[in-house]
Amino acid sequence: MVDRTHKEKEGMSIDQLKTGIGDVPGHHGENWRLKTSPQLLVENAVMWRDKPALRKKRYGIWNTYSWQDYLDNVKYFSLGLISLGFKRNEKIVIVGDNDPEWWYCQMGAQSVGGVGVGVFIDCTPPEVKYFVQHSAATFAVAKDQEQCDKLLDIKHEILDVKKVIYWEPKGMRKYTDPWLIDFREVLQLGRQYEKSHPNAFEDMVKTGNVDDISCLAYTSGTTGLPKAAQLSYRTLIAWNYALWKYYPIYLGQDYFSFLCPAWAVDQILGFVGCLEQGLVVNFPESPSTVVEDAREISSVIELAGARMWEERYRNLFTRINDADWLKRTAYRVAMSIGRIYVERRQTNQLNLLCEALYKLADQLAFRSLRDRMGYVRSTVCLVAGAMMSPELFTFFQIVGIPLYTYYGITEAGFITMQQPGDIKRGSCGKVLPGREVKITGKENEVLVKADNAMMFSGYFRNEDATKSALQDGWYHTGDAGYIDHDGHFFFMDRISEMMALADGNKFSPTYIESELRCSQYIADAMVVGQGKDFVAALIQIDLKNVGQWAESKHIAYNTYVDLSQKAPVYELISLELKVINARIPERSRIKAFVNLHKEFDADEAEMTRTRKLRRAPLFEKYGEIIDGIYSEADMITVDTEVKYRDGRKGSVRAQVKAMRI
Amino acid sequence: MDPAGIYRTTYLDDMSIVRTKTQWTILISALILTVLAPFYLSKNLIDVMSLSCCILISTLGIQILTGYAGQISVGQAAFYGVGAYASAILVNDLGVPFIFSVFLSGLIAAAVGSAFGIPSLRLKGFYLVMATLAGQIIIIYLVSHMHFTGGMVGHKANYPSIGPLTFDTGPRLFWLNFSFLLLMTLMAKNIVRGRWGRAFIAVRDNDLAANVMGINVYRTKIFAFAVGCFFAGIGGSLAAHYTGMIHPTQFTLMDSIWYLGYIIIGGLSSITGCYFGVIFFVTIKEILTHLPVSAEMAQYILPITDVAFGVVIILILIFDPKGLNHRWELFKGYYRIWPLGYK
Amino acid sequence: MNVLMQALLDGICIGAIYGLGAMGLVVIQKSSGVFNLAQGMLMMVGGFIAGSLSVNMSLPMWAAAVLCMLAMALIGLIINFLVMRPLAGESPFTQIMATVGLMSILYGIVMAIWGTLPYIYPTEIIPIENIEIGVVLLSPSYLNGLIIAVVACIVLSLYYRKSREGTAMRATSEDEELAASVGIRVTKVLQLTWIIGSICAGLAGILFGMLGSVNYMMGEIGLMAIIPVFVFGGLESFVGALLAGFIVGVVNMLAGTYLEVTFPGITNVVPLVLMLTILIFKPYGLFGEERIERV
Amino acid sequence: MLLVIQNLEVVYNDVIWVLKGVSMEIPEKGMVCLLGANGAGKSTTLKAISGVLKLEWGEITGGFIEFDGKRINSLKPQEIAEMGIIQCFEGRRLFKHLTTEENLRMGGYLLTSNAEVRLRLEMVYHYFPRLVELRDRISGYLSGGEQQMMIIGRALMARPKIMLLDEPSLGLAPLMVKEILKVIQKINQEEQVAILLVEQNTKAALAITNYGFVMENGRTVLDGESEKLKVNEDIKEFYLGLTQIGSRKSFKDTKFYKRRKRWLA
Repeated sequence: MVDRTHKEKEGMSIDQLKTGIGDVPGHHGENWRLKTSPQLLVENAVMWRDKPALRKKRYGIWNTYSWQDYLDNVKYFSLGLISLGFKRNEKIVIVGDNDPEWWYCQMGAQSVGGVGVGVFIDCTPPEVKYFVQHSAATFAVAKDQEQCDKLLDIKHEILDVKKVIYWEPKGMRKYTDPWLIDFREVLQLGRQYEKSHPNAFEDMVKTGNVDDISCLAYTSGTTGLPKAAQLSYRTLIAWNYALWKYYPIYLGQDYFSFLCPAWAVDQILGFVGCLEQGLVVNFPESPSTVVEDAREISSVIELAGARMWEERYRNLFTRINDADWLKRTAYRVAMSIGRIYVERRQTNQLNLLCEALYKLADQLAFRSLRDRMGYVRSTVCLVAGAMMSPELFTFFQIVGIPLYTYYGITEAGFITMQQPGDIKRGSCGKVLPGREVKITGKENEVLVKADNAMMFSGYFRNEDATKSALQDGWYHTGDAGYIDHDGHFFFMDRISEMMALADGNKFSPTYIESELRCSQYIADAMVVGQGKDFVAALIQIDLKNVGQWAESKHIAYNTYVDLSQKAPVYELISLELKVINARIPERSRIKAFVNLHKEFDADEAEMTRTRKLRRAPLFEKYGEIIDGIYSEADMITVDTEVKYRDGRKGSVRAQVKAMRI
Repeated sequence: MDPAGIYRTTYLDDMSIVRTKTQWTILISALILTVLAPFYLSKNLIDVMSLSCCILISTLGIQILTGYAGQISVGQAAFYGVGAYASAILVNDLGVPFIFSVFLSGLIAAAVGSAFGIPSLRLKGFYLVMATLAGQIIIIYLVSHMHFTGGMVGHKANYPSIGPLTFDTGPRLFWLNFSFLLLMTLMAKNIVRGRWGRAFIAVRDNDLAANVMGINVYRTKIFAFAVGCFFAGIGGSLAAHYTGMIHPTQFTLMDSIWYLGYIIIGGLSSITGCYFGVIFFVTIKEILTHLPVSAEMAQYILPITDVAFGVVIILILIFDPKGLNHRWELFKGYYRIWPLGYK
Repeated sequence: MNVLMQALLDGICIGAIYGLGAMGLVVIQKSSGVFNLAQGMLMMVGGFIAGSLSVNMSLPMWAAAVLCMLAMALIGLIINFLVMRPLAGESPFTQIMATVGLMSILYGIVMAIWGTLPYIYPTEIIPIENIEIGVVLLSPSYLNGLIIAVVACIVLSLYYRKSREGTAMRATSEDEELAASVGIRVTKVLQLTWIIGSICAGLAGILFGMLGSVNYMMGEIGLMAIIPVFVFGGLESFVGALLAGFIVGVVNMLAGTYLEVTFPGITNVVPLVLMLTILIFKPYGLFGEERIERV
Repeated sequence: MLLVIQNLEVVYNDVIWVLKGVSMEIPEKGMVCLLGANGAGKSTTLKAISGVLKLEWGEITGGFIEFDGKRINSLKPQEIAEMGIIQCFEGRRLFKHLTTEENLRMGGYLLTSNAEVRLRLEMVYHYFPRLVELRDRISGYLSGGEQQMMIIGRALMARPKIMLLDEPSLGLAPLMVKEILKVIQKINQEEQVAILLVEQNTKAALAITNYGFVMENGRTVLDGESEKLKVNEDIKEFYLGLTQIGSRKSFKDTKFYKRRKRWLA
């Protein structure tokens, strides 16, 4: 690992970014190479020939691919694509897990001047059809038999897709459809193509321009159909620069890619960020081993949704609770010291005793906790997406994990970010340089203004949506928030989901829900109350933790439905709600709740792929329950229709209890 | 379970015994501490440590033979004796340089051992134990009645000397024995981790199934006896040159049984188990022999040590049947996942 | 010629005594699958108890023998309760090591209580005079040994073959868990085994003592003597143990009279050499049955 | 209810948490089956009932087992056997070196009078005529089917109120399995003996029993009448191998990825 000292020289200013001065290849902070990803790759392959670029874990061993291998694969794949008839500006849809092949396919397409379109791996065939048709993709890449089956189901509706390329051949021998082609065959085609057209690849890459569109990032579409934001290379580089400016990163450090590249995060960090900085992208063995692999790599930067951090906290908490007396007390003592230390640090009245005590607490529990969770070498961890409850945030601060919240949207990248040293409880930090934030209207909607280097290049094939969002340079985010006196931005909620009680008092359901998810017994929740006289919640209990609690109390239960309707479980949840209510402003406290008899599931369009609740379909699906809560009835019989993964329909009849607090 | 941030990019790297920097530092500092022992420990203690190095080497052998290959042998002391006598004869009578005589006597003991491996092919369980017991008695009888081994009078063995260096003082002998111990432990560790080690374990667990799987059970058992006795031979020859005078009564049946005791108390099928077993017994022996004893109790001292020994063995077997090494693994496991309850 | 006859007859009697000791081993092996290395020491303890009862307290020999058997029963009970029951579920290997511990404890106790001075028994258990058959003289102690050993063998084998408890013992040694599930009190069975085993050891100890004297070396020599008999007998059968005893006894006596003069100390090695050669040809001993092994 | 198990928890050498809340009820003279994949904890449940856990360093750390109203989870195996709970272990465990007759006698170890032993021996030979000429053969050398018959016979010898059968059909030919299960049904009807049948052969088990429980990693996840279980979606998919259209699953179109199981009772 090359250990370069971090030079504090002021990096490239924003306007330089626009005009592209300063193309000297360098590392952190000096100046950034304003090039398309394929061009960066070609350069890196020259500079760092056999240094590691990608790693994929197979059977416990991290197979390393050097920058030269990376270039060869991308080169032969892109030549293969050309020989199959892929043209400039065409779209290629990729659906699969985080594998080197995904990187090769996307970079291969981008070297031809094409655009990568990522799709979540757990999308159902109809959803995949929407993405392929909307992006008018001419090629598709599917990981394995499961994804190929999805594409084969909708083959008749996506006729302009010329070929489907798969890279996991397991089980594919029997598929004789010429429409499918193996990734290795495409490489083979690429090699033959190169024989007939020497250095066609190099010229093609040279023609690339930094303002070309690198990929389409679909918004999570909680309201209406997902829109495709076009992100150019320049935008991605600008966003990267805004992030890396504050943190020392060296050539050869490890980045762990586990979030699906359909999400904008990995497009920024995994592709452009790593190419610029020379970081090594590490891929997990399989989606189920992400936790252990993340721990082995202990990535330099980790950017994950609030939901991911909650889950980490919750399963860590259960494992500490199950520990014996000695470990539990050590943890409690360390936490109490940590809490005082963090409060003192925030109001900077730190004294020596406090420092020494924290050092002790660190040895006692936090150092090994960080090791267990795998944050030994992380320079910065960012939490994004829906709100994260301050309670949880302080926990990670105490344990010493460099976690900062940021506010950003797919269309404008990072807008505000917490800086180490000036952290305010519950805030998303100050506005980053080069961006302006304005709060307008009675729903105090957030407007963002930034020069076009840092903004997306409009929605693809959706001019009017771009116009309605981008009015005279100000982008209407559709989120509600406010900025306090010393410049800290506080995110409240999406406007469309802000609710108002019958007496007009407004409350933000996502904020309450993130507080609810803070309890170890609640996996998820949906807050209701629009136009009603008090706030209520549909609670989804956490099967593992509540199950464990039930076992310790010797409560016999069989299935999820059975456990959720048990009276003692209702008592438990109402206790939890009382604790959480204390942290919520008085008027929007939860007065009644129901334990849902089944889990929210993305398959039934109740959630988006990034686990955000889709309120419209949920309202109409659980209408009876919501009316039941407000109609003073305490037992509601409900018959919800359930869709199995392979499309079969089944229905679940259950008695659901409503309870007042 | 490796600490966070450690990832393996090659299989060799993945198989390494010493896996992290901290483990290297601990290992090296422990070695330095022991090598410097003669400077800060009493002379008597150094002698005890030198001798227990030889015993440890022989215990490694019995661990491979009984712990890994499952062939119970109650004759380890006899093969230890064979090694001792062979080395004494080679050096004193035939003038073979010490360094060759150590390995030669190891090979001789291995040859004798594999001869006793032959009955183990058809015998199982207690019949095998009886065969090795007979072996023990016969070897000791032969040794004490043959003329060239000096019969009941015993045989002299001069101090070991490699080239110009002669190891005659206590510390020098200790360093020689300790370096041999390290060499043999590494050898044992790699035999056990390699192909042969897996064959041994297969034969121990179910030799019928191992046979079906294609392991030549015949050759594996013979090799197990040979390796076990090779280690005993090396240990024996070092002990011979250390004590200077060897006598048939030093290699009795009780010593063989104590070897079994070491690996059972220490922990079966684990190299560190031998260390735990031997160190545990040597410390107990030291404590008991140096007890401040009043005059009239003196004549009772010997019986009391025997009773104490028996009680200690039984207590350990009852409270920790898997041996001290198992207890050590549990301890390590507990603190590796500190403060969590389970991984 | 009559020297040979004398050696043969003496060999048979001494062999019977070895057989009795081996029977103790067979009882314990048959019911708990453990080869009791401390059997020799148990014999020595029995010998010393009988010795101190008959010599110090000058009890008649048969009374001393009965009392000694009671004492041995008690010792067997204690051993089983303190050592063997906690180790019930462990591998036989560990249990054998426990018997090694026992061996060391018993040796220590004997040295502490009785020290090194030997005991010589005043009379025999069954008072009978010498019997001459033709030219051969049979001393009472030899005859005692033969009679008691044969009687013990008959009693034990009948007990094991026919009675309910006997079959239960054989069942327990095969599969403790299964035996428990059928209703057999596994712990009681183990207890009974160690009691019978210890009584046999005690008796054998007394008879051994009669041959010469009861001394602290008897533990080791005793063990060396009964092991070949136990192995020949095939670990499982009492009749086998007795017959094997006769063979070893005879071989010992022959070696003693003819070979001892040329190779000193050969007598206790010859049976072991014999055992080794026998094992190579008949891996389950003369009378043992093949163990059924299913993978 | 003859036998009630409430929220049973079992831990092996105080580390491995095997059962985490098993609840079952078996009526008088009931015929109940217990389904579940390997390692779901079926055999451990039976061993917990018959009290032999202690010999395998297992202990009941939670919940309780009631037989005829009396708590039995802390009794010794012998006392449980006396109450009439007899178990046939998995994998046809028998006293290899004893003859068939001796094995059966061991089954009747608790019977007091010899007359009763002979009486029950006749009954066993009535149910299993095949055993008559095998009386004196060492049981280690019997065939699989004969051994299974002998084991059930041995269980019958002990005047059982309930028999816990652990996979009697293991490794037997289909014909033999039918025969054995038919005899078990006959015993249940004629001798009024309750049967708790642990079985991998789900089709056969559901055919002869009237109530069933399904266990999954240490917990009873589903229970119901055998008819209801036969119809349940997930049972059909995961235990009976029938695809959605109810036909037999053909192995030609198996996917290399697996559908997630969802217990939506």
